[in-house]
Amino acid sequence: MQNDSRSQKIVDIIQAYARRHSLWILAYGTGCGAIEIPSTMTSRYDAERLGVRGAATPRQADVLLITGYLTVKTLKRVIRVYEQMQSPKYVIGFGSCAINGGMYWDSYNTIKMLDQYIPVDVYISGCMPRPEAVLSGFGKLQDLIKAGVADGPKRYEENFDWYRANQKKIIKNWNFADYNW
Amino acid sequence: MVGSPVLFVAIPLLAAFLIPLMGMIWKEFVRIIPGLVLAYMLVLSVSLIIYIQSHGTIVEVISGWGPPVGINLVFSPFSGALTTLMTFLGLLVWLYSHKFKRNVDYEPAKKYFILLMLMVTGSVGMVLTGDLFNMFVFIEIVSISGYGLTSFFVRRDSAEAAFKFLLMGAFASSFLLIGIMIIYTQLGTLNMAEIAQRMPQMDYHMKVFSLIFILVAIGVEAETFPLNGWAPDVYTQAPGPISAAMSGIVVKAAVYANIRIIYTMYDLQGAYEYLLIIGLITFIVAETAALKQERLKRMLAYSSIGQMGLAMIAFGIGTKEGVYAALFLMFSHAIIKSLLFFSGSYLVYNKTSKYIKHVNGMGKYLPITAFLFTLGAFAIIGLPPFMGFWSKLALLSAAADSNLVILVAVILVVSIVEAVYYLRVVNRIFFFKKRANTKPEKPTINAMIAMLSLAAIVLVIGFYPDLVTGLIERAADDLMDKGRYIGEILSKN
Amino acid sequence: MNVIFLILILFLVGAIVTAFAGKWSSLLQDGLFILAVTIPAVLFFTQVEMNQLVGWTRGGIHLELGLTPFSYFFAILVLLLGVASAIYSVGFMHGKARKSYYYFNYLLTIMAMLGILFSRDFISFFVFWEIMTWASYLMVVMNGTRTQEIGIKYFVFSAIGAYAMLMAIVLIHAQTGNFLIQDFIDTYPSLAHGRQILIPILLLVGFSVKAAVMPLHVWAPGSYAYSPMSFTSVFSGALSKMGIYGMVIVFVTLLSHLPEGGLIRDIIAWMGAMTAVIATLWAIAQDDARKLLAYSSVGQLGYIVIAVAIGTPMAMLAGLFMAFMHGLFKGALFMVVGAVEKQTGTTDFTKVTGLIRKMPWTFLTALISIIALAGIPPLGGFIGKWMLYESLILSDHYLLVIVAFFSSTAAFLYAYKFLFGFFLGQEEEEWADVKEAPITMLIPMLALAVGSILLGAFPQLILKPINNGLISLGFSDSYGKLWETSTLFNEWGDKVVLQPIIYAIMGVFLTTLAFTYFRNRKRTRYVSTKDISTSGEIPLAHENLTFKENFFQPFLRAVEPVMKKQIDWYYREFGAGLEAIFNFTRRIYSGNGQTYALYAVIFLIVLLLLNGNLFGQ
Amino acid sequence: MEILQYIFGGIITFLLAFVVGMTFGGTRRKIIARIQNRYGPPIYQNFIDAFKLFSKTSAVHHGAMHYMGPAFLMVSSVVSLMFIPILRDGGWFPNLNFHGDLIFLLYMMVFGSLGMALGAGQTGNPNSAIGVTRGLAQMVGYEIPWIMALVAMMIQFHTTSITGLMDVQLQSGTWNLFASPFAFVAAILASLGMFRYAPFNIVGAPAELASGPASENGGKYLFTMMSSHSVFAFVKLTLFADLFLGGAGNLVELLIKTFLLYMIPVLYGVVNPRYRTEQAVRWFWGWPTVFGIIAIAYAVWST
Amino acid sequence: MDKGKRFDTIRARIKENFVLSQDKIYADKNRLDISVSKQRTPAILFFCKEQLGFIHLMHVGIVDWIEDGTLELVFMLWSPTEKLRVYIRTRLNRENPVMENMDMIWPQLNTYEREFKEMYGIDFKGLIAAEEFLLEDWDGPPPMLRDFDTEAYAQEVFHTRPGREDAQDVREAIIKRSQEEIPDFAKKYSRQ
Repeated sequence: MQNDSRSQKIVDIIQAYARRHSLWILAYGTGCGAIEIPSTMTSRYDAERLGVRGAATPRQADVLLITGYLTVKTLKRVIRVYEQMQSPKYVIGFGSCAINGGMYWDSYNTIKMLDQYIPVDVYISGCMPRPEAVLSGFGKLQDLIKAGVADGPKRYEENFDWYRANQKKIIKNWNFADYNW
Repeated sequence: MVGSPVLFVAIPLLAAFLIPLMGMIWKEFVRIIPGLVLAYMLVLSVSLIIYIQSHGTIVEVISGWGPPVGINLVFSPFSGALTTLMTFLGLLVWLYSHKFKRNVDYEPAKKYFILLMLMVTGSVGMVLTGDLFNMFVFIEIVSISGYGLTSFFVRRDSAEAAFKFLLMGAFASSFLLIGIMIIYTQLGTLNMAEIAQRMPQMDYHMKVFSLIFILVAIGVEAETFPLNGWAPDVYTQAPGPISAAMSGIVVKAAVYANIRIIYTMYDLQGAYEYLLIIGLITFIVAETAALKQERLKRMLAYSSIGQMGLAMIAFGIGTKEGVYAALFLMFSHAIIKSLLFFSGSYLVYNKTSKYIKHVNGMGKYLPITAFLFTLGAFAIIGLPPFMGFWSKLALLSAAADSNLVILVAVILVVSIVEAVYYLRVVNRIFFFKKRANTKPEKPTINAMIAMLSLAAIVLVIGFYPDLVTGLIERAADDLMDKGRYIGEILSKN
Repeated sequence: MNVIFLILILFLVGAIVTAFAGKWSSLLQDGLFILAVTIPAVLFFTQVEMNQLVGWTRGGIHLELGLTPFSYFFAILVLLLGVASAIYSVGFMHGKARKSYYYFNYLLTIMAMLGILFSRDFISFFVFWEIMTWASYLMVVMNGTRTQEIGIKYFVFSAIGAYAMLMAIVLIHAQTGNFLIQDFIDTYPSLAHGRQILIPILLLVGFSVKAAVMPLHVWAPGSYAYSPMSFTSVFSGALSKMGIYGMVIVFVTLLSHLPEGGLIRDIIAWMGAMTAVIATLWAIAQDDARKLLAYSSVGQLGYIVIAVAIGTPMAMLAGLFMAFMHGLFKGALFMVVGAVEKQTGTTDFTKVTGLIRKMPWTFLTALISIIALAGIPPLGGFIGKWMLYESLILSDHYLLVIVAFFSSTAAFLYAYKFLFGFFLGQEEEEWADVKEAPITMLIPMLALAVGSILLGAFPQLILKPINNGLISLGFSDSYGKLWETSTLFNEWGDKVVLQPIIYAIMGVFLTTLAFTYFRNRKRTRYVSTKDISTSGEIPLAHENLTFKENFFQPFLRAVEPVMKKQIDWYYREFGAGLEAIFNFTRRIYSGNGQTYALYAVIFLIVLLLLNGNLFGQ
Repeated sequence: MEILQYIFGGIITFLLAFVVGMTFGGTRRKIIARIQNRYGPPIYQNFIDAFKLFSKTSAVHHGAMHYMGPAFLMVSSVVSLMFIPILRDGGWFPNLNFHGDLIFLLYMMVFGSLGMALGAGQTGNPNSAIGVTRGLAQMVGYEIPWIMALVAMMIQFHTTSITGLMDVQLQSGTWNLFASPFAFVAAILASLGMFRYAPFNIVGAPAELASGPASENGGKYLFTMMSSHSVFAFVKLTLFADLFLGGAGNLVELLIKTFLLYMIPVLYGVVNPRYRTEQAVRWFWGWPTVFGIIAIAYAVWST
Repeated sequence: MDKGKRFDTIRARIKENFVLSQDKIYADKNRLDISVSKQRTPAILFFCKEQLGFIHLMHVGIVDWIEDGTLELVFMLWSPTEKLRVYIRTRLNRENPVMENMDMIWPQLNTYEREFKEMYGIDFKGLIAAEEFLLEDWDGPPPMLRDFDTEAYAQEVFHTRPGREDAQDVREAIIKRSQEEIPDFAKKYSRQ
């Protein structure tokens, strides 16, 4: 393929279409939100008709679904998983715990704002959000992809130092390797 | 003629008497004289062998009484070959024990060499004599010197072994005497040639009885199956070189006597089958018994018995090929087993118990000795290209030619057992860790020369068997030709 | 002096000189060692004339040496592996104990193998056979581990084989009066029927031991595993083929005259098939590379035995071609194990992992050889397998096809285990500073691997010598027929079409795909093997995530009933029983003088009682 | 010119195989969805997924074998495809079939799996290795009935070539499905394992092994794997159609036959849970093998 | 046998073996409560397990008696043969909570001890813990002690999202609707 701008444009359109209609999710089921995923995926709401489908490992996934609160301990894992995912990749924060800590607002080991640590594209509010809300969240993500503003990896890359500083602020023993971002 | 066969008996006997006398002059004479005597005997026998090739068998009449009345000594290709072998081994035993006995006091050394000389005298005499009663006398000489040498290390076990030997020897003597008595009463002669000539006249039952008594008697010395109980003990307890001499010299002489009696004196076909069966049983029992032995020299003793069993099988086949194989087996066994006894003695040198486990790891400390033992083991298993292979091949070939397929199979199967116990020792020598309480002892230079010369023979004959096959073939011809033997002796009249 | 003698004597002298040269200089010793292998090899390929007989006499026995086209083919294998492994040995034995011992036995083994191939009479055949046996025995026990068990087992089985052969030889001598092979072959059709059956069976037993056919194979796994790897590549690659060599001669020259020949062939073929299956299953269960390859060797020899036992023209070609291929790839694989052992000190799969980036060339050798072993197109292994199946189907041995195919499929399991075990998987801290094997070890390995590829593209390079050899044995010209029956080797001039086509397609697609990936090369970055999906868990540097233990547990569970008892077990019980009996015979010698005296008296009495029957009238 | 035609034909064949394989995959997803009372993704969903995977912008690799693993898989599919007769009379779809190509195909099919397995191995992911061992075990399992079926046909029709078997069917006028029904049953039962759909999806086993060998492969690797699996499915289906259903005279016939054949593993899988590995292996050594033996006996009897 | 009698026997047996002068023993319907000093705890636990058949460690509770300046550990044992419970209480100094490691008596005690160590800062002498148990990367004070101010800690460490302007306090809204007083204990948490 040449670097022809017109053909590139067509390719871009197809790419965007493919990306938003094939969202393979990696559900990081930390809290009570994990229970909403099955009902979203199965017969009643059937997210697969939108191209949403479970992925087994971070390498294959497009969307990281954080379904609930994250403790310091789990945040470590989430960061690792996020960094293992391959661009383009999206993050959906799921439920009020991911947004502002929710009922764990004063907990000594639950993070309050997910987007301080990894770039979040869509938050789905609710405690917990029902499958309808989840589906609408996916719809929102598709819109964002179409608009070209779901550029998490780019933000992460650009503000990497800031993200890393935030992460390191609460993860005191940064004992896993930096995977040459 | 360079010398007389009489010298073979006279000189060592004289030396035996001279050793203590000369020892009074200079102690070293005790150690030197036997060597000189044996060397002379070796030269003599070789030259006689060369002589008889052109001039035929020498029959030496003693003190003018011609056969069948007097005693005669026969140096035929058969007995000559054995004599050469024996004197050669005797020389090597002397060479080996010359320094071996250096750390032994003068008195024991004196006794040792006197008895060794007597042993050689008796063995050579057994082979050379043409008179049955004379043979009895020589057997007694050998036995008595054997008792003495067995108990050379004055220990409880040695004494016990010597006593067993004595016990069996006594039985053997009396049986032999009975056998000779029967023959003498029936035929009125003790000359072997004349006995052979007159044998057809003898009453069948008397013939069989006499043969049985003689076979059982000589069977004791020749280590045939139920009569060889003394052998393992004696071999274990006697000094290493004496074990070699026992298996290389004494037993060979006894087998010779056995064969001479069956082949020449008697005309019973069943005797061959007897040899075959008893040889086979001896072989199987000895080899299988050797497998589970815990002492090295005892194991070698059983192996020795087994090899003698093989030789008897070969004689029992009764064809010329069989005799050839048997003689080849005896020759190679004498050489190889001496090598094994010589080197094995050093591998378990300073342990009175001589357990097999004491050879562990000796390959690192005594590389040459260990190598020579390995060579001997490989040779006696019958691995080509060593000497043992050719003799075993001759045996199997002879058996197969006589259509004894089962015999071939049995011999081969039992040979596997033999291979197993030898290789177990070899593995121990080279690949096990040395036990903490064993101290390797370096062989003296004499012993080394003795072992190396044996090893050289094993290798050279292995690569070039033609060196001895001609000689053995002539000896076999000689044994098979009964009429000529009788004729040659009786013509000396 | 004839050049055949010269070659053998050069080996012998070389062995002795090399063994003693170590006293002065290690380097000199290495040099002499390589010279001692290469000079005779060069002499062999340049000076030895085909079908020329040299006779001489030993111990009153007429002996003959000479080279036939059939043994020429095996000699190629022996010398190829011999030289390659010799060069490898220099690197492998560097700094190891018992170097002189090793060189001595190595040269003797090669000499003995060549001697076997030169032998035109049974005695020199047997002599060289036994030299080969004890020299290789000394190699098996060289490491000093489990000598009493492995070494003795090897020797006992070799002795069973050798003595069976010796028995056959003396029986032959009884029939023909001499030991010449050709004379026997000529007189064979006129022998009594019993002998006609007995002699080939005894010979086959002898050869089956070296070819590790089923009930006689139990020595092989241990012996292959415990001898030094550099020697095992010859041991498994070439030495075991001596059994095949003998078998083929027996099949072609003797059994073809026998009415029951077909039955015996079928039995042997089935024994080979069982060997292939059982050995493959056991290979899968191994956790030690040496043992895995050892069992694999037994299994592969099983195929070869199937092929040569079937004995149709194509099967014979297939068997011998597979024999050659097996020499190449198994030789290389044992060298790989040796290299890994040299660099890491262990051959245990559960310990060593992730060497691919440390030892890339070794891995490449292993990869190519494993592909050849598994019989995956387009390497040479496939051609052998293809010919085997084709010939089995054409000769209506359908069940054998299934059995052979099953074990060939099961071979993928251990093939993968081998590659995965050493080279793939997590890269561990423990092996972080492992270096690539020295160049002297790499070159022979890679040369053998290249040989596998070469024979994949141009199988006729070796099929023609095989065919010439078979013709010289009195076999029909099967090479020409191959073109008629099959288009796999569709001939364009003298080229093989199919294989290049496959190579071409594979090449094109691999390049395309590689290009596609490399276009985005800057976005494709290397990450360590710790950076894997572990459900978020973060493996620490010392944690080993590699899956190694019970590698094929589910499969082994499925085949558990077959593998409950090894044949080994029966032999062990049998051996234990024998030893118990022998212990009893030992008790006969009670050590008690009275008993012995009693024996003497009883013996006398028995003889006297028996006298009439004993000596006959 | 002939060569050019071959190359062009090869490309066409590849595209056909790709499209058909992908569409069949999408159909399968749809069917499964409908059986589960879902609406399901569109039939072309697989194309979208594939394109998305292809357009992933970043990729990592764990080393050369990981990098090449999916490529090996692709090469294996393509080479196998080249040796499969697509239509009876060839036409636009040339093939390189030859005498004895069945055996060749059997081995060629393994090549890719083994290459992929090596790639999976180098990732160091324990799940990958476990998946590989399971896959290999299962392969040994289904290979027995499969070989029995093939051998039965070889006995019956005395040929080891695919075109040969097709010619036999053309001449006799009956499909091998009827001429050797037991072989067909055995082969179809074996094909359940070959397609690795439930209950034999023990290799990928999403909930246990995190997709097994593929677990470290994303983006383009996964794209390559996916497309070669699709091509491979087409290869297998066409092979079955050729062997048992008399091949196809034209494309429509081919599509119908392959689709029907494809439905067997799909529908069997939908209603079954997953076996354990040894259960799967033993399953193949149960009834399928019995059918294989019957097939051989029938073949021997009928010739 | 009557339950009370069985308690008496157990109590008697414990008393036989342990001098419980400063410890008090009392029994209610179902359980025997024993308070012992921390030095004697391992011995009495072992005794109960080996001699009295209380082989099952049901649970280990901990109470932070901030007023007394002590931490109380409650070992709850169960005897499957007697069908009785024994509670063994021991108190540690809150300022310097040190105790012997006891996981050789019940291996599962190891888990409790690791948790107490992280959450309450109790130092079990000789406890071998492979790694951090619940609180990874924690360098603050033991968070379960009552004087640990979790809200302040959270404010300090985590980024908090500012609330919405129209956000209401849930309790206040409820109170406003139901016309009830806020209970005293809850006042602290109300946004005044």
